Order: sequence, then structure tokens, then C-alpha cells
Amino acid sequence: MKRSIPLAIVMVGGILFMIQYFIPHQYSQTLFDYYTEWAPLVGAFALVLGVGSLSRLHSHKIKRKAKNWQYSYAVLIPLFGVPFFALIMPESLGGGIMQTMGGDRVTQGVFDFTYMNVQVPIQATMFSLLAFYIASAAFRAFRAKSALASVLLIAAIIVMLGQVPIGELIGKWFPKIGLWILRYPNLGAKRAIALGVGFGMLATQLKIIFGVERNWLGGAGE
Amino acid sequence: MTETIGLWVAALFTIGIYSFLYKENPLYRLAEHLVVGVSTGYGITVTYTNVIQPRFVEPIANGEPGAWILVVPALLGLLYITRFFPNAAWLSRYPMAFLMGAGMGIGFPLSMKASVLRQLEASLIPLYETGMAWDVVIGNVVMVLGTLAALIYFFFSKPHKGPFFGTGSKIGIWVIMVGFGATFGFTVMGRISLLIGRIQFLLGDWLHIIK
Amino acid sequence: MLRKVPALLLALLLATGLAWAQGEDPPPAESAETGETAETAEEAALVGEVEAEITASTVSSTLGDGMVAPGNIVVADYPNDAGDGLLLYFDPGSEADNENFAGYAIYRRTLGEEELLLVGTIDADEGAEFVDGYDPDFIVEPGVQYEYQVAAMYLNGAEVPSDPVTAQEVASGQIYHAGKTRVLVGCVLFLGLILFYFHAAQRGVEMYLRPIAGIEAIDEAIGRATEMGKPILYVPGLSTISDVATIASITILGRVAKKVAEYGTPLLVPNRDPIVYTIAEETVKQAYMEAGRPDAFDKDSVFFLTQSQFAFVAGVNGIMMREKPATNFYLGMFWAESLILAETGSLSGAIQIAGTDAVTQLPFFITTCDYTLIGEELYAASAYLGREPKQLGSIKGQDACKGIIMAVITLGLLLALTDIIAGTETLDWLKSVVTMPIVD
Amino acid sequence: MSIWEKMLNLDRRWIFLLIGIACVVPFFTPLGLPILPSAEVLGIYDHIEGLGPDNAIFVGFDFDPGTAAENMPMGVAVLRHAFARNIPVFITAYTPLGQGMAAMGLAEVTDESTPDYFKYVYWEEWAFVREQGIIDRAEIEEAWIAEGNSLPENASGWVFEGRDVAMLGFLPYFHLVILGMSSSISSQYPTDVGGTPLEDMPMYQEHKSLREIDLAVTTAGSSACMAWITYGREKIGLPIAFGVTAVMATDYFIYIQSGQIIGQMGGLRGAAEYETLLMGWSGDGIDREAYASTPGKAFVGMDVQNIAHLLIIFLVILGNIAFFAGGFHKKTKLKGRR
Repeated sequence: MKRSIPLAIVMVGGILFMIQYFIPHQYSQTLFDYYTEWAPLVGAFALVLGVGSLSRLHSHKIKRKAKNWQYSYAVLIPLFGVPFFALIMPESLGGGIMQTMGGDRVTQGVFDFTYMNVQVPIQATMFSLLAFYIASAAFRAFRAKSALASVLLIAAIIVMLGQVPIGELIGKWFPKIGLWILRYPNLGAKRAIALGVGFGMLATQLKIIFGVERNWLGGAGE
Repeated sequence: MTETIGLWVAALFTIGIYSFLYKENPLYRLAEHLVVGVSTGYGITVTYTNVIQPRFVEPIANGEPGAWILVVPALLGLLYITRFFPNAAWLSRYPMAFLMGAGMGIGFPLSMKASVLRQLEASLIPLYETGMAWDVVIGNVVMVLGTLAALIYFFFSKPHKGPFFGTGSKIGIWVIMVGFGATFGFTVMGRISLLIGRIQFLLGDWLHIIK
Repeated sequence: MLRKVPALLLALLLATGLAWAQGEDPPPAESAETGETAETAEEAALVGEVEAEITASTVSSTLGDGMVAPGNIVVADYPNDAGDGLLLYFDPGSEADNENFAGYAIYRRTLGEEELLLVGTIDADEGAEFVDGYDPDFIVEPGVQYEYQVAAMYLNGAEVPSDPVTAQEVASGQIYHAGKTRVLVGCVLFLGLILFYFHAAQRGVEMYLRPIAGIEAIDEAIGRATEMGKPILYVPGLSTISDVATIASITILGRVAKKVAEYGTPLLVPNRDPIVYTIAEETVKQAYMEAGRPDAFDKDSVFFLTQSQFAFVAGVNGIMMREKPATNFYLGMFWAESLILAETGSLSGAIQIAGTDAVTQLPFFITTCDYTLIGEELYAASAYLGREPKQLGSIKGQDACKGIIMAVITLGLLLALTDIIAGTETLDWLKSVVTMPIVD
Repeated sequence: MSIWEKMLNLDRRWIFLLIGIACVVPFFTPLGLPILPSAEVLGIYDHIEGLGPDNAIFVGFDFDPGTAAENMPMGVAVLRHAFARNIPVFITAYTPLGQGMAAMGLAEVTDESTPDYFKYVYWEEWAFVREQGIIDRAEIEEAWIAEGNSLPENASGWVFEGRDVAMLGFLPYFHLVILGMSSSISSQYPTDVGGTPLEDMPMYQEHKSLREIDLAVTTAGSSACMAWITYGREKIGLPIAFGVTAVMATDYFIYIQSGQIIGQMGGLRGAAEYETLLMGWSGDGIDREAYASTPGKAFVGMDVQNIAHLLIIFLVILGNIAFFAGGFHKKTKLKGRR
């Protein structure tokens, strides 16, 4: 009941839909249509997991006054505040969500404001920090310690020069060689890796369907 | 008005995060936490308005014929909540199993086709045809041999010895390194692009110093 | 194992060859217009078949002004579908030469009904074929008898309709999709090989895996840390336990921890995922037990840092600067933080061993670390060290499939060379054996 | 401590400062070097160039704000191209945050402050045109102008909601959504984000399923783009084009060579190439229509990228010289390493 039925569902569902692919008949198609209609609805509720564990973790932190507990409010307030304003508050009080953002319809609500001015700049800036780290690592860590590492670095430098317009000023052939590397040796290597990854993925799918791989069951008690 | 305030808030957070490069500080920590809360809150809202409302609430409220059957997937989805009650947590495996099993089953033949057979098909190319430029001919040879050699490198059932496996795996690792070099170069470009994007925001949208 | 490869290859070629020979892709028949895509080629081929089957049903109505309506309408079941498509094919009338010709309108009604519904149009340059049933507003029901009418449309709005024709076939669903045989062969082969090696591994059949150079480096690096009397840092990736790389890393952690326990070297294992943390702790404890030194296990050596990606990195960097570990292991799944970790490690003078299947991070590890397990080498290393039948069987099964791919590519190379030297077209033959139609 | 050792132990904040300067200064001294479009980007451009008001495309904003700097210019460029050619565009998103990105992208193309923007006409605004039963794109515009609406001076065209664009937004389990849309788009998206029923839209009435779509462009910062190949291309033969971040770009050349995608924009460079084409680039002797008069963000960004790349290359070389000249390579050596 706790483990065997979910495992059986996975196995039956997996085998059924694996075979379904080869059967174009209408009954098989109907089954498939039901699944594509239901799955997003079922999947939508998975968000509950994220919301639940976040709120539990941070309310615990606040209760225990753990290190940096004040910041937990910065998680919890927008977590509930954003949907509250978007779905419940009237538009006159900063509620509502954008209808379509085309044209000059200025967005006013809390929902749009937090997305545009909090979420977007923070996430984009966090990622852009890596530009600084890559520069520092370029100087302090990327070493041509061996023949293979040297090949890697040389190919990288050619590609880097080939990608920027100034590369062509330095040497006419930089962009050409850069593209050649991308289209041929790079492609050969990546195809081999993709095939390996492809087989790995297929094997994992099979392991899950046949119940060999059961990690996904984890953390919900025996 | 709101727009101006928004720009300043966005600029404040942008600079606040860059201050991390100098030293870890409270503004950075605040931003780090806010982004988690806002993105999840945003996710709840969009999921409700795009999925639950049009696919469940509205059909039932409008009394569409046959809509009652939607109660089944909705109840199944609701079982996720049991995850937070240790005694009933196992029930949350049911919706997972529903999505996982069929998802894997649907994906299996399609992945086989897109990631394996299509790639095999694409590596069977003529090395030379009349009128082909020399760099393309060399390229084709390098590509096909490269794929083969790199596959040999990742083949674990034979020792890397002898003309086929020994030489093959050596060529393989060289080709792989050239491929990684390309990735390296592109990654550098990508990371810098993200920084340029933020500078465009700070100097352009916020300060209007540049176009 | 390798001895089996040719036989397997033969089976593959045989199976696909058979399917191919059975003519599920008939040679493209001549058609009024030659479509470039495989889709139209297929349809054209199909039309050829239908033409051969059905001879009668010629309704060409002659109208005033010498205009001849489209005629010879042939309706056939669309193959390999759920019984929701019909293929319509007809001979153009006199409109084909008319400069005012705008296209065709296709009308349909269920047999016995009065009203004809417009179910679709064909542009003037799209030929004289139509697939009915794609429009969700005018679906084709399986088993229903329809009547069709084709009208030539002119720019001035005039229509020259043909007589209604009763469809020669009704739509029906097929039990097997003949165009998917190659995928089926691929799936069955893969499934068979994986299951075969699973069982072999579980029966305890000895399986050869070539020695992986990285394992040597792991032992040596542990030895070095022991000599220096400094701790070892082991980061099992930043992902969850559902990631294959994390699972592989945990297996290797077990092995490293055992060696560490034997030598009595301190070990530090920071974690980002709470579930991975509990599993890592279990694994290390177990390893100390196996080494016969459960008392030496320090509970604080495996710890949870934080879930935030960059905060985690900042934490690990702090450990590297304070504790100055002699050896750093980064094995598992890494994202953008790989670079920051490896840079700090290299500055602290540690020996670094990395391994991940994240292709975009590998270049940074290769240029920064002393040894890197590339992609599948990580899985293989874990299977090699762990000797777990499941893992071993899976690696062997995938290897067998890679062997088949390698054999086909080698064959392709040889045939391509033959073609250049002898001017034959053998590669085209091999390609046609593996090529699948674009559309299912 | 040798001079090399001192150099390598330099506080990294100095390097941070250096890269910061290298990315700011060029904004004030633009080089304006030309960017040559590659075959991979031309593949997408030419495909869209061959489409018109009777066709329709999908544009997937399948990225999060983190990679917006790279992906956004791609999405914007494709939208601009499609709107200029009056090709109907369905906009989707793979993640919830991607829906916001899609909204921002559409806003950028239709905002008055953008040069060559497209004047957005809301669904309800042109209801009277629909009531007259007009469906042809050119006739809609005629009827709309006949009612006294005139195109603002700096705008380059109209965009009619429901005829030229439909914002479909995000749905979970998007690969299944793609599969579902292969029989009917409205089975997956009964309404657009604003609640307008798809069934009422002229663009939907002409293109009801993915089979009637002529291209899907996915701008992605993750492997989300693969869903379009595996479930769109391989299932119904939908032509696919990629706009991916530079980090992923090198991995996807295999899909171009195998013919599974018609082209790819890789990183900021790819977006800049597309912007070059939109400005009417004719470096290869082919005359192209100019859809934009000013370069976009990616083109300007690539100018800055020049100096940054040179700096990074310089740092790698300098670092290696210091490393080997200082003899550090002898200190850490493992027998097993390569």
C-alpha cells in the first residue's frame, strides 16, 4: 500500500505509455489525451511541496531565533504576500495581475512591481557575478598544466576571439577557425557525449519504470 | 511615479548584490532571501491563474458537461499535501507515481528517437562529394572520426590498448578537449554578457548616461 | 563482451533491414508536384498505392465556358493514425492553366445529410491533395461514411464544384504504426540488453570493467593528505539524491571514507541538500565501521551548510581558507559555482580531484584541478569502486549499446570510403536502413 | 616570496575592478565593429522571411530572469521580425517566471519609448472590426485606420491582439502541453493570459493545432529547449529554431547538423547577428529589408564584449606565465594525473 502500489502505478503507467507510442488506434489516443489533460493539473499541486517546506523551514528559524533569523521574514512575507495581492486584493489597492503587458498599459499592482523590480534585478545580477569570478579564475587558476589542458585553453582562446568582432581585426582567420572548431571537432565530441548521456537517461527511465531505482519514493516514511 | 520608484528599488538591489564582491553584507543577504520568496509567490499565482482556474475551477463552476471527472486529478494532486503529515506522507507518492510512470513511458521511445537514432543517422555522412570545399571534407572526417574516438574513450568494457581501442581513446580525449575548449570560450562569453546586461540597466535604464 | 557486438549488430541490421524490406516506406511514387519534405513524399507514395487500388469513380463534370471541374476524387484512410484522418486526392480540372485560379475548397458531409461543410482549402500552389481531420472543429469520426466535393476557386469568387463523391474508404485506427519500426527495434534492443546485464549482474556473473585512471589518483591524494597531516574535503555535489551523479558520488564517498578511516585522516563533508546530507552521514559512519574504527567517526565531519547556491560556495570557501585541506574532492553535480570552488581550492595549494557529468562545468575543472573524471567516467568509477550489481549491469548494458553504435559508425566510415574509391552508393543504403521519417 | 608569487596572490578584488572597468568604459567609446551573421542564424532569419500573414509561429520564452541578458534580445528580435511581416505569434513559457519574461519582451517591442516600436491594439479596442466579419490582416488594418486611427510617427506598424499575437503563458509539464497542442492548441490553452477565449481569436481559427504552425522558436536558458525537439519536432515534424545561452550553445550544434533544428542563435553574439539582419544587412550581396533603424541591446553589448574577451585572454596568458616562471607547477604533481 505504501510502496508497492506507487511502484506498481509507475510500472503499469510506464509500460502502457511506452507501448502506446507504437499504437495509433483511437482508444490508445483517447488514453493519451486524458493523460495530457490531467497531468498539468496534477502537477500544478506539486507546488504545495515547495511552499510547504519553505514556510516550515523559515517559521522554525524564526521560532528558534536561529542565526540570521530576521531574514526569514524576507522569504515568508513575499511568499504569501505576492499571491494575496495578485489574487485577492482589489486592483485599487495594488492587487490584480497584468492582463497582457503589451502596449502602454502601465502595471501598477504589487504582483508586477515585485516581479519587475525585485525578482528580475536580483536574479539577473546574481548570475552576472560570475563574470567577475571567471576573470579572477582566468588569472589565478586556469592552467595549461598538461598537453590536454593546453589544447583546451588554446581552442578556448580561438573560439573567444572568433566570437567577438575584434577577433577579425586581429586575424582574418579567427572567426573562420572558431566556427570550424564549433561545427566539426566540437560536434564530434558533443555527439559522443550526447549519445552517452542519452543511453544514461534511457537506462534511468527503465530503472525507474521497473522499480530498480526507488530514490524518488524517499523521505515519506516506510 | 511607480515606475521611477521601481527603477530605484531595482538599482538598489543590483548595487547591493555587487557589493558582495567587496564583502558579504546584510543587503546581499536580504536580496538572497527575497528572491526565494518572490519567485515562489509568483509561481503560486501563475499556476493558479493559468492552470487551476481555467482547467478546474471554471469548468466546474460553469457546470460544463463531464467536468465532474476533473475532481479525480484534482484530488490526486491534493494528495501532495499529505507530505507534511508524517503518518500520511506515503499518500503523496500516488500523484508522483502517476506523473512519473507515464512521463517516463512517454519519454522513452521519443528520447530513443531524438537522442540516439537521429544522432546515429546524422553521423552517417559521405566524407567527400564533388564540389565540397576542402575545409568541409577535413571537417567531416574529423567529425565522424571524432565521434567514434570519443565513444571509444567512454567505452569501459575493453582496456585502452591496441590500435583500435588504444589509439582510438587517445584521439578521443583530444577531440573531447577541443570540444570543451569551445564550451569554455562560449561560457566566458555568456557570463560577460550577463554582466553587460546589468550595466546596460544601471547606466541606461536607471541613470540614462548611455542609450 | 566485445565478441557479442558483431552478433548484436547483425541482429540490429537484420531487424531494421527486414522492416525496411517489408516496404513500410515504399519508394516515392511520381506525383503531380514533388514535395521536398519527407512528409509529402510519404503522402505521394501513399497516393500511388491508392491509385493502384481504386480504379473507378470518375466524376468529371463539364460546365459552361468549357470549364472542367476537378474530378477523379479518391478518398483513402490516412495510415498510421487513430482513425481521425482521411486522405483526399483528385485530378485537377481545367483550372490549373487559368491565371485566376486561387485554390480548392474541400466540402464534406456525412452520407445521407444535406448540408456540405467547408472543411478546408488548398492553396493554388499546394497541389491536389488534402488531409482531412486535422482541423479540431471538423474532426473525422472513425467508421463514418462521408461524401466529398472539391471546388476550384477563382480570384473573382467563382467556384466550380465537382459532383459529390462517396468516399471509397472510411477512417479507421491502426493497431501498429508501421513508420515506427526502427524506434521499436531500438527500444527492444536497448531494453533487452539492459535487462540481460541486470540479471547477469544479479546472478553474480563476473564483469570486466577497465581500470579507470582516476581511482589511482584518489588513493594517492588520500595518501598525500595523510603524510601532511591535513584534512580532506569532499563535496558530494550540489544536487539532490535523484541525480545520477549524486548517487555515484555517494558510492565513491563510501570508499574514500573507508581509506580515510584506515589512515586516521580528518574528513570534511559539507552538504547542500538535506536528504543528501543524511545519506552521506550514514555512508561515512558505515565506512568507519567497515574499517573497524567506529569510535574514530567524528559526528561533525559530515554537516549541512545551507541550501542557497552561492551561500554554500561562500561557506565551503571559508573552510578551505581556514582549514587548508590537503586534498579537495568535488564529485557529483555542479553548476556555475564549480569555477569559484576550484579557484579557491587551487589557491589554497590543495590537490584537487573533480568529477561531474555537467558538460558545461567540465572545462573549468579540467583547467583548474589535478585530475578530472569526465562525464560517464564518474558513473563507471562509482560502479568500479562500489561493485553494486545494479550499477554494474547498467554500465555494461549501456556499453553494449555504445558498441552497436560504434560498429554502425565504423561500418558507415568504411562504406563512405568504398563509395569514394569505387564510386558506389553503399552509404546511402546504410543510411536508409537507419533513417526514420520526420513525422510519426 | 618571489615577484610571481606576489602577483598570483594579488587580492582578487583588483581583478574584479579591472573587469568592471573593461565592461563599463567601452559603452562610452563605441567601436561599432560589424558583426557577420553565421549560417546558423541566417537559417532562422530566412525561414521567417519566407512566412507571411497566412502562417503562424510560436515563440517560447523558456528562460528565467537570470539569463535574460542573453535570451531577451533573441526573443525581442524574433518578435520584431514576425510583427513586421504580420506573422501571427503565439507566445508560451516553460516556467512561471518565463511568463513574466514573455510579458516584458512583448512590452519592449510595443513600448512607445522603443525606436521602431509596434503600436499595440487591445482585443476589445478593435472589437468593432471583428463584428464586421473582417478576417484578412490587411483589411483589418484598413478598417482600423478608416475609423480614424493613425499610426504614431515613430511606430513601424500595428499589432492586433488576437490576430498578430496571443500571449498563452506558462503551463506546468510543458512537454505534455506540446504533445497536447499537436491535436488542438485550445485543449491546452482554453484562454490567453488575459482570459480571452482562444476560440474567438482570428489567429486561432486559422491555426488550430501545432500541425498548422510553421515554426517554433524557443529562447531558453536551460535544457527546456529540448522538449520542443523531442515532443514537437519528432512527433509532428514541427520546424524548430533555438535561441540558447552561450553556455549551452556548443552542445546543440549536433541538432543543426542532424537537421532537427533549422538554426540557432548562440548567446549574445547570436542575438546580435539577428539584430544585424533586421537592420538590413547586405554584406553577402543579398538585399534585405531593413526592419529596424537602430541596433538593439545585443549589438551594443557585443561591442563591449570585445574588450572583456581580450582582457580575459590576457589574464589567462599572464597567469600561466607567472605559474610556470614561478615554478609552481613542480609543487603539486600527482603521478596519476594528466
